[in-house]
Amino acid sequence: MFKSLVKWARIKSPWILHMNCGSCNGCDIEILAALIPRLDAERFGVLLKGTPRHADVLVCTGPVTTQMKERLKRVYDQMPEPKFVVVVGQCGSSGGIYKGSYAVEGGIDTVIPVNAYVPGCPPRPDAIADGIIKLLASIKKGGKQ
Amino acid sequence: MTTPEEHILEVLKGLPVLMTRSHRLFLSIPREDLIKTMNILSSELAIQHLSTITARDKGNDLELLYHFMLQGVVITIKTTCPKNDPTIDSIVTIFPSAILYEREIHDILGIVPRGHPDLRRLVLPDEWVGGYPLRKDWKPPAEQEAEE
Amino acid sequence: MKTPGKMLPKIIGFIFRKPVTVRYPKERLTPPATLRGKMKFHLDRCISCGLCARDCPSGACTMHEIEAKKRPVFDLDYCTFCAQCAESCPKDAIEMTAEFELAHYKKGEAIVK
Amino acid sequence: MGYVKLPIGPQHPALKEPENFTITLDGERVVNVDIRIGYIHRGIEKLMETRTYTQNLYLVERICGICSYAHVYNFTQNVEEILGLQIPKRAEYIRTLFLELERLHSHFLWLGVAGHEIGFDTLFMYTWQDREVVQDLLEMISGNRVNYAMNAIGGVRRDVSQEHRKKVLESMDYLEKRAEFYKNVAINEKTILARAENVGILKPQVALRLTAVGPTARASGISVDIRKDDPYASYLDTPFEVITTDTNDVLGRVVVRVLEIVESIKIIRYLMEHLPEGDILKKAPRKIPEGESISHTEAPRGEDIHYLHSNGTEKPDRYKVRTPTLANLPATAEMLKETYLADVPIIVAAIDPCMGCMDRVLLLKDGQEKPGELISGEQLRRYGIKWYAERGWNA
Amino acid sequence: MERIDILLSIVYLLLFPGFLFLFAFSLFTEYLDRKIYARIQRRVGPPFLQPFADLVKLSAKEDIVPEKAEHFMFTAAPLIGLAAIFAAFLYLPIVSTTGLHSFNGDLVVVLYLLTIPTLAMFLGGWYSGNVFGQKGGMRVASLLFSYEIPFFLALLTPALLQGSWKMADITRFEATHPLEFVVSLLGFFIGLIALQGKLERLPFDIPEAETEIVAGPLVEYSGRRLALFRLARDAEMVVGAGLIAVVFLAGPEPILPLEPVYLSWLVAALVFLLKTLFVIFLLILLKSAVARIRTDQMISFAYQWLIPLTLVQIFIAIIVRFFGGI
Repeated sequence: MFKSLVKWARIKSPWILHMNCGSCNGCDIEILAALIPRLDAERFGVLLKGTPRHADVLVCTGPVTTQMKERLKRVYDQMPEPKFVVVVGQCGSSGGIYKGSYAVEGGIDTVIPVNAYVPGCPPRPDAIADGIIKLLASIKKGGKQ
Repeated sequence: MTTPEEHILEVLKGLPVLMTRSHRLFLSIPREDLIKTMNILSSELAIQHLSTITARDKGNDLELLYHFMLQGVVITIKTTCPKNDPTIDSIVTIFPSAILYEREIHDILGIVPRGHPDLRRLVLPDEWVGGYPLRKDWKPPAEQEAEE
Repeated sequence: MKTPGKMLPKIIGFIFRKPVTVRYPKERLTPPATLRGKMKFHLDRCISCGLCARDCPSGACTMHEIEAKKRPVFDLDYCTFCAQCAESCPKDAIEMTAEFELAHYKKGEAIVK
Repeated sequence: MGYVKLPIGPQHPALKEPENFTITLDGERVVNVDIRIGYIHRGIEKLMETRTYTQNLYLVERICGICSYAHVYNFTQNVEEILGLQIPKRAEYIRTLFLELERLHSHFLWLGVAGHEIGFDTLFMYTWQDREVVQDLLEMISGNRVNYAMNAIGGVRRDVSQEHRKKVLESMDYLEKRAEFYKNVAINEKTILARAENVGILKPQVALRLTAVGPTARASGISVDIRKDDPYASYLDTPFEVITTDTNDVLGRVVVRVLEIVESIKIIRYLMEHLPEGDILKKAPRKIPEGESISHTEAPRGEDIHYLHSNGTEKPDRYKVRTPTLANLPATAEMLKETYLADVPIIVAAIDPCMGCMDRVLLLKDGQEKPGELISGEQLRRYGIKWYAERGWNA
Repeated sequence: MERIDILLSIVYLLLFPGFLFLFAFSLFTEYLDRKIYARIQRRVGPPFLQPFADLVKLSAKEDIVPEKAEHFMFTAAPLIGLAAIFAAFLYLPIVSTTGLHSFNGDLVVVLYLLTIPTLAMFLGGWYSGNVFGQKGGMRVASLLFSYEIPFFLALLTPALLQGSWKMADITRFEATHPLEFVVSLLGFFIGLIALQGKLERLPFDIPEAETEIVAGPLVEYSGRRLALFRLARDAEMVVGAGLIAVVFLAGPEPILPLEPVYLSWLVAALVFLLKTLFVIFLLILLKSAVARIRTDQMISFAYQWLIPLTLVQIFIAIIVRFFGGI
């Protein structure tokens, strides 16, 4: 009983921490645009938090520059379990257009495990909301506890 | 009324100024004359706006382009320094905003501005050892290692 | 006059008015027809010229030999949705659709052939 | 308790992008600022040398997601200048339309961010909701909300239809009303004034000496606007005014941006009413002859200057970008001195920093004009690295 | 008879209007706060059970105590804060004019108990070992006096008018003398503003200004302890608003003599709740249309405006009382 209550709470209250690992800002403003009245992500219980200690879902953008690699890892480690990672945008998924540059690692998943990808450059805010919904659906089905 | 271009051409009379189109002036000088030219720009033309400094690899030489703006006219001062002696006089004392741009070219192309007050490692991560990425003969660190 | 709470009289009424929120996913915004979403590939029109792969800025479009025919394969994890491939294609074999909900769980899941 | 060093960034809610401002505090007062940029250096300039001009169209767009169009515009203008290609008039107008729509969306975005920085979330929600109107227009015409992929070398890729025109004009009426509303709020709301008036002072002489650009400079009474000084696109045809204020503070920067919204709306109306008929695209060769070209535009944040050197192949030989935020940084360091900690976010936000732009080449900027004032920059930096390692906080 | 009394006491303490009720009501006010805030911003806002979900989720999360933190204080701080709030709540006269442990001077006790969460916040931030937490803690401490003084003084007005330090007496007096509210109107608004400062809500959310010092004292808190802090914050809002409702708006009065007696208690509680919600509503409105001010501005605002105005209010109260009262 208690377990299912916790699961329910987890799905109802995904607090997100947004981290830019070298993206062009396009995705970052679109993530914020998912919070504004037009889509209002707070309907799903999403709150944008400033510190990794409070967050459940790490929303990453960008191809991970050499400088951000260590910091991304550290922020991820600071988040309390259970934690989830959503990648927004093509450069975060794979390095995309920056692939081959000397200064990028090429994708968030080269550094930390990723739970969901949202393709697009940048994706529409509804596509980002769709990514969050799909992530929550996977938590509901079981997935990572 | 004289246009800004005419005014500049008037002041810089006698120097090989090239005008590629309206609002674009180019002037090539040897690197020894750099400070002298900068002083002319600063005092006689009262230019304060240094847009940026571009540096590029020409093969054996490194070319520096100082882009200034005066009333919408872009004046570009060109100078070169050889690759085996990549030094140039710093213009920070004349144009304080050059502090950033000189560090940038120092970092990505290894040009040393002499007299720059603060030349810390500034391009790339602090632990970067891979050389100057914007030089043409540069290879990514992984490839460099493979060759060795 | 310069007072705090200047906006309040204008906005207090919003408490009782309907919010402007579109209740995604129940309601949906209608994307414009020009939206560059997931591409659609018409195999029958393709002449295996490879122009799409040459112009792709991010390496999303690569040429593969499938069933004895060279044809492009698009990996959406790389794609910038710039539609340059559609433009480069001399036979209009690539078409952009307005489908944009492409979130997925594993890399390489979103592939258009 | 003596001096405290507070690292703002690289991962910090005030900065939507990773940068690091190490601020030395005496109580609540800022004693010194050390700005460290370059966390999102992606090596774009080098990358551009390995890509063809067609591919670079999209790469250059992704220097920055907010002022992406200004970058593409500069790139295409450079290439066309070397080619000697005169693009059709209609394409020119559509490009100008996009430049102005981008300014609109960027300024609305900025208003919201500024509101957010001073804790005024209601303002943030409102301006961003209005920004959606602009975003809808951009999406309707170009097919994407942020990186429009609108330009091709030789023109634009998508046309503006009659329907689009009508929609744009309708939206402008709405936005004009909203701009008026925000202006009233900005100059009358006491709590905003408390945070914006006489904060982040930048004197005109200092602004000139440190080459501040864009709205930052114009708020210090310097009338500099590339659109007027060196008209590009169709700005020669369009009537508009350069907005300046002489308050030199954050409030002035707010007012300049709000009034620029109004000017942009005027320009867009003019463009839509005088849109010429004709082609939108001219065919351009893939190989660009040898040459060099400089292009600068007035991006929403200020002067954005690009330099292109081509060598007769399909790929550029050297491409250099200098973005407005970089030019504004020395001025920011100046503005931050002797302020309160609470003012740091709004002052930084007031230049509308766009780190994505700035970091395509990596830079390390030390805010100290005179090193060794407190402790030397190098020590400070070492200390910062050690500090991060010890605390394990976000470093 | 005695047994029933004990049973009633237990019910009072644990169920209604004790801990469980306060717990539920605090979560409800948080919901209300976020919902109305959202509606003003033209958004839909969170679903009804959102605060509860947040709480459950946080309780079930991994609980990290940073290495740099002082373990004992870091852990104890949220508990101290929450305990003080719950204790304060018990003294409020809710179901009847008396409250559970009504005595002369209970107003002062409640005021002091309400100070403790602030101190707990300071301690939690200070011992978290994080520079943002310490900065936030410093801000909490340095702002304490700028709102505590006007808050205390403003809440004194009705006590002065009536001449008693007992909340039950004050509410009774107010119920019979409605004019008293007019006399202490200024005090009511000062109390509201000071309460906003106490709760660290806009425009006074300086200690946890997100864009400056991330989350202030709460920066290192996660999981259970964060949940406790959030609950304490919500409960503080309820108790603070309740206190203002009691002191200025006559709390549960007028009490109708209904039969059986618990029916009249229920009505009284309902009246009290409505008054509390009204105060909370005013707090939300205040939050929605202002920007955050600075530390120095807040301190000078408190000393230039709030405190002198409170003194004026007290002066008025004394004069009114001197000339024979209302």
